[in-house]
Amino acid sequence: METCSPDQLAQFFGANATNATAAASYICGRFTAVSASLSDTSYAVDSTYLLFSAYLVFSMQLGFAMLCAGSVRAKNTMNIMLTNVLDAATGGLFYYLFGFAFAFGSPSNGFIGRHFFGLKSVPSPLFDYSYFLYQWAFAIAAAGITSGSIAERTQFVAYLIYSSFLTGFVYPVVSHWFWSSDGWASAANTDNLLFGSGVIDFAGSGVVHMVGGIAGLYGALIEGPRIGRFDHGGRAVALRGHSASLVVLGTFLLWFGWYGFNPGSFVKILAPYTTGSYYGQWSAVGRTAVTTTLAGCTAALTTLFGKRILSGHWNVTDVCNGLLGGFAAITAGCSVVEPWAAVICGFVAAWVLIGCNKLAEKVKYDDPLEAAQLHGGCGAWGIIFTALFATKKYVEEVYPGKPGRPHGLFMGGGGRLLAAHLIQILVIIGWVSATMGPLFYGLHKLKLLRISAEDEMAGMDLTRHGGFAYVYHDEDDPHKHGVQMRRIEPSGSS
Amino acid sequence: METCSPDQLAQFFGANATNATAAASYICGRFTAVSASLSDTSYAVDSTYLLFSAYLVFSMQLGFAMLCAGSVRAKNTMNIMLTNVLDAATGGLFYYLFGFAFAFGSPSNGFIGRHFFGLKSVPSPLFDYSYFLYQWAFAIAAAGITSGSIAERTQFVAYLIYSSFLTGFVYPVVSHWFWSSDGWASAANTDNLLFGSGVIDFAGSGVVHMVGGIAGLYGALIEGPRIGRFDHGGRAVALRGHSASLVVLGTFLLWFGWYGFNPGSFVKILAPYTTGSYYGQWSAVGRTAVTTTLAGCTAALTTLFGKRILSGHWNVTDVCNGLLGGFAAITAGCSVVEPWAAVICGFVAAWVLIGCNKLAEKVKYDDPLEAAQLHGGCGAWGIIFTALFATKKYVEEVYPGKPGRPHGLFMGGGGRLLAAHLIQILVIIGWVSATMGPLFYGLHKLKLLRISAEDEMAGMDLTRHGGFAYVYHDEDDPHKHGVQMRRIEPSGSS
Amino acid sequence: METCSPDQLAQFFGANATNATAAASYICGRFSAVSASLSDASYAVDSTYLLFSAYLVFSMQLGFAMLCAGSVRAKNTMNIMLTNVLDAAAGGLFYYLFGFAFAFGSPSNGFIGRHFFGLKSVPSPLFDYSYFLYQWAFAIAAAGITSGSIAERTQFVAYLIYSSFLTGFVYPVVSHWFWSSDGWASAANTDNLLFGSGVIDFAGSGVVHMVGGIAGLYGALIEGPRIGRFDHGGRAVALRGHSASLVVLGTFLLWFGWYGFNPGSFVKILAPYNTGSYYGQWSAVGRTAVTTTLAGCTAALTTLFGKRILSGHWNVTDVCNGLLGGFAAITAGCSVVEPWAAVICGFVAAWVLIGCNKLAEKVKYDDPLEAAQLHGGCGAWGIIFTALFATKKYVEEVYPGKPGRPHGLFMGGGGRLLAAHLIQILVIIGWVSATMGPLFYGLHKLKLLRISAEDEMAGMDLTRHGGFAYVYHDEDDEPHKHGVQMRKIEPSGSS
Repeated sequence: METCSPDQLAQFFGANATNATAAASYICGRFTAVSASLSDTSYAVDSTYLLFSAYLVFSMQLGFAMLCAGSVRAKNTMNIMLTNVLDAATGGLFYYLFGFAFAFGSPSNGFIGRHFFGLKSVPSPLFDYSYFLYQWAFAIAAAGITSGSIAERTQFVAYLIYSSFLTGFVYPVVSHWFWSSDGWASAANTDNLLFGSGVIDFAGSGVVHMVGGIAGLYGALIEGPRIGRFDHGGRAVALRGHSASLVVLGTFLLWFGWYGFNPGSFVKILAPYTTGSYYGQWSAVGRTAVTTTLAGCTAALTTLFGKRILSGHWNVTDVCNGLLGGFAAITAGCSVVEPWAAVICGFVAAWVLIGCNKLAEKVKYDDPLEAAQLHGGCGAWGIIFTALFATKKYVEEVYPGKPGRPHGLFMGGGGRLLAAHLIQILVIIGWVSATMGPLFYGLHKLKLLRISAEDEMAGMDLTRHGGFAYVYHDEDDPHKHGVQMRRIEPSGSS
Repeated sequence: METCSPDQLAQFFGANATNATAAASYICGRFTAVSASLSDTSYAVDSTYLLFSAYLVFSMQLGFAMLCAGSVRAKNTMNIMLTNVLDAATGGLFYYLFGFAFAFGSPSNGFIGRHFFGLKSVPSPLFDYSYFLYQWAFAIAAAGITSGSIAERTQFVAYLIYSSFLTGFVYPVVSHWFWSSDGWASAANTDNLLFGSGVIDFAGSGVVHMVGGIAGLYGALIEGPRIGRFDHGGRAVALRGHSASLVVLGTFLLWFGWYGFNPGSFVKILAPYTTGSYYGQWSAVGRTAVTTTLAGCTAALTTLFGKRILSGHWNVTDVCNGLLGGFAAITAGCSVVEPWAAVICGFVAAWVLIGCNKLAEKVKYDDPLEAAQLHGGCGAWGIIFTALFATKKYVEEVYPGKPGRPHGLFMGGGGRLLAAHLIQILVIIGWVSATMGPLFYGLHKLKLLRISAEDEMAGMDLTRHGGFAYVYHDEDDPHKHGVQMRRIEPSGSS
Repeated sequence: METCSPDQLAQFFGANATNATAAASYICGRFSAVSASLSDASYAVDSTYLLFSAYLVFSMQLGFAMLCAGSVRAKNTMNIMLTNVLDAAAGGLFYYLFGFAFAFGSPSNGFIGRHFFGLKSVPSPLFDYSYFLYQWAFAIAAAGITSGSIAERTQFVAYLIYSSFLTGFVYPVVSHWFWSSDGWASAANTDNLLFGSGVIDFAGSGVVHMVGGIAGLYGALIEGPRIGRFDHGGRAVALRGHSASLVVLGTFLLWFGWYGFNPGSFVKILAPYNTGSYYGQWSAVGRTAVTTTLAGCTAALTTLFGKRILSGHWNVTDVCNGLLGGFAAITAGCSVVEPWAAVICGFVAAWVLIGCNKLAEKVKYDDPLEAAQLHGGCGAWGIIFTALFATKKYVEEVYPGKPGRPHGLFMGGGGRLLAAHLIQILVIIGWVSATMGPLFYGLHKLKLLRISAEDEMAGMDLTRHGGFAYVYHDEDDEPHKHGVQMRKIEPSGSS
């Protein structure tokens, strides 16, 4: 808001006014006070928006925990849930100590940040605590993805090591490249844009989902499939998760949290595009929530009918995975595409996931949660999708300060955005391969990666985590309940 | 906010000021800038409020899924959860394509809307994306209610058909009548109010809950009770749900989501009643949350003691249903009644539900989730309750622009509101009967509605959805766990 | 915001302006309109913030329900979940009728409030409905804590009585002491601060967690351990909960809700520390969320490795309890300590919890959810921690209007805050002992407290609550049927 200048106003009043200067400075004093409270208000509004978005993103960790728990066999439930709790816990410490610094420690070079270790000199005019919290919730999501791929057969120590490494170093560096204003491929790095465009990975189809998925891919590849996943004939045998209820619970919680993940990535909601108009960033935020919803819904329906034709079942766990695939795909472009494009995004994502799963089975790749296929495959599709369907208007609104920047190929925006996004896919694959690959391989060589066959058969809960996760009947006569229940039934909840 | 007029101000300064016009326009320029940023702020605040309310309402879908899953037998869990996931997914697409247009496509006639198909020309000064998202979350809630009534015995295809029809046409039309500014019975249709009053169904006891409940009623009536629900002697046999934990989880999630459902229906929170005062719409929003809470709490306690006397048990699932009945009842009047009235509302709602259940048993009506009784019965009571207890002050604050409009009968507001509300109940019953009744009957005739007796005995999960929802023990020796557990117990979590 | 005075402005314009008064009043009229809308905006923003925080705190009740359900044996699941639902329901009515009045009914004496019964004359300039909702969510949390300690062996009637009493009277009085501006030990009672400092229990390590924990302690002590918890040799036998998934679900939901519990306790987010700057209460709110997170994370990791060494297992339920212990501890000081201090807080909290559990086992105290150890023990540590690490800057920002007030001992703030906090611990223990102790003892004497041994063996769900919570297999088909069919259809399953 333009500031009020006493001198200028005094001139207007001129000499005739008894005390023009005083009048002018008096009036302008009021105006300064007003704009100060307006700035206070906008800080409060944006912080409220960002904090509650961060809480939603955090709830995705609960979603991952339930999804993973339901998708593994009962004998490994404690193990997988512990890993999910620790993703959040270790993530919190490591991201606080240096993860955030590596990711957003500008001013810095294009490769890695170097300020704000341990939140030193935060809050600053650039970053407030709420921003750290929001980014932390993103970081642990990436680790949560990976833990799914290597579930049911990985030593707990190995898990602790890769998780800290991923959250504390691998992921932060990637997010620095694409999200920090200094990042070499960031769309915010306006004075030096990659291909004059930069990468538009708005909420992290690549930065979060591909990173997590590919990390999982290496882990799962190196330790190999679970015992019994492929029979002697090499035919795939489904090792069904132990609770579809937990899978659905987890999926819905992830859906819920995604409303913090995608629309929340605007960070600010009080940002007019043309001040005083009904249309501003608040509308873009709402549009992002809508595109997210539509992509997921379409992917779910496509999977439903697709799998019905292929497998003959109406399968709820597949529908849940399809839904999540749609979300993972729309994440990159959610803010810069039209709602109708989101429908296309979801439709293709569903088939990408189905294809990846077929491929995984063919190459005998075992991923208990389909995490690599889902987050890796659909994430990659999402990056390409954005480069094809990003609209000019939205790109310039969401990434301002550089009119006429490239947008989606199919929208007549030329191929430079697509080029940048292909580069993104390549460098993410390269970087994760160069860091997580050797890590998992080293752990493998050191016999720290995979558990023993006996442990795997017995289940890690019994051998490592102090017991089975469920005790539905006391040790004494298991039939007792059944009997008593039948007796009291008529007076039950009717 | 009154705008600043340079001419007028210039006159005040008069000729003596060196440049009165310049001074005046300068000052007014500042003021215009200020009111512009104030309008930006209010858009941002209201959008934040509406979006997060929409997220809460969405979380009710998770609540429905868990509530339904826990209330059916284990062998049908996958089926019911799939329907809940698809309520959200199909609902998303259909409501995007035409549902929202039918409901809010004004300017239009009083019966059905006709703009904004596929969100065309949204955002407009009237509707932003966030409003669509919020209304979508409402639409899928209605479908979620119905799926409970026809659980455990309905063909999946039949479910897909009615769900799309309900979310895409039946529900939107009803919401147009009572919520769109063009609706023939809407309280916002100020120049042509039904009985000079219009229907005050603030958050949808009728529009959402009765519609969903009555649709379920027809479905359940036409396909008849589950096998074994009534024995040869005609005595009711409780077919207990398989997991009370899921029921409680779902209930609490619905409670959580209801804070988006009822207070969120204000759509705007930054709306002063007298500007500059501490009392404004933000207080009304808080009051709505309080009335909602009190109604539910009272209903829960009433049910607790009521069922204790009737059945001799302290039954948690009944308490949960009673709680939800209280919420369904207060939904219509939550914003226009005093907190003490909410207590009355909840108390009666609990008895209404108990009565409806007794009646349902007498007429051998089987509703696995008591959805028709709960949402239909308590919803209808809520509509009447509003017509009795709506206070003058609150009605005029929440529905402004028409002072002296009728309010609650017991509050001295005359009977016209009651008359309008009785009309509402009748037309909703009529409309749903005229649309969903024939649909279900047609499906029934086409043998598409009910599954075969064999499928029903075996459970739909095994026959249609690829397997049982739970696998707590591997195929090999089931006693293993028990034994090993006992062995390691002493070192367990103590 | 300073108001605009027409007279003053008119003088400035002076006689020459054709109509100085009109001009001045015109301009000032615009300004008052502006500040009016600014005040509207701030009410709306703060209400939005407070309401959604209240919703988050409410979700902790769901967290408690799932945590309790998972931590008890399957045969008592319905019972414990019912108690959790009723904590919220009964709490809602009693807190509406008089709980809120006792807690915040100022003007009043320092001991108990006396206005706003049944929300009479709310909203007032001081309190809006959203504030009541937020405080209600806190009140039911306290009751939720207690129900964990006495789980699996308490009569339902006894539960109903103590729950109403705790939510309606015991807890509100304590919250009045430390949170109401009239409270004798409140940090907001600026003209009469205890030791010139008052107690800084920002979000209630003492007011909520210690109260709930100690109430549970008395209940559990008086009715004694569950049958089989300690064998004939007196060795402790773990009575494992029936579902670790529910435990983890509950823990994460509590974590989620704690973001409403701690940062939400600011009540207002639109409060500049110096207007126009990027640093204001919104930053403090964010910092509070960060300290909360770090304390919990550190406690979880400490517990993980600590228990690994002690018990040889990587135990998820213990990690969950450690995590919650860290949260309970940071709750008091979350808004006035640096993030690095939160790490210390969490680290110590984990060991406090482990120690309390060892002690509980030694004295044969049985608490199915470790509620007394966790909320009582870690809560007490949190109170002391705050008195040691509260920083001057943050204390003066969060509790304004009294510069130079005492802060953390280790931060050079002197011992007066610590003294006040030790007083707090003592009075809370005293008050809860004086109220809940006799109540539980009376119920015990009246044979209303503990269920019969038969009921306890059979499980309360079957004897009192209409049946077992889970039915995974129908009565008709033998349990192997599923397994068989499953194996048959597996290849086409979700692959």
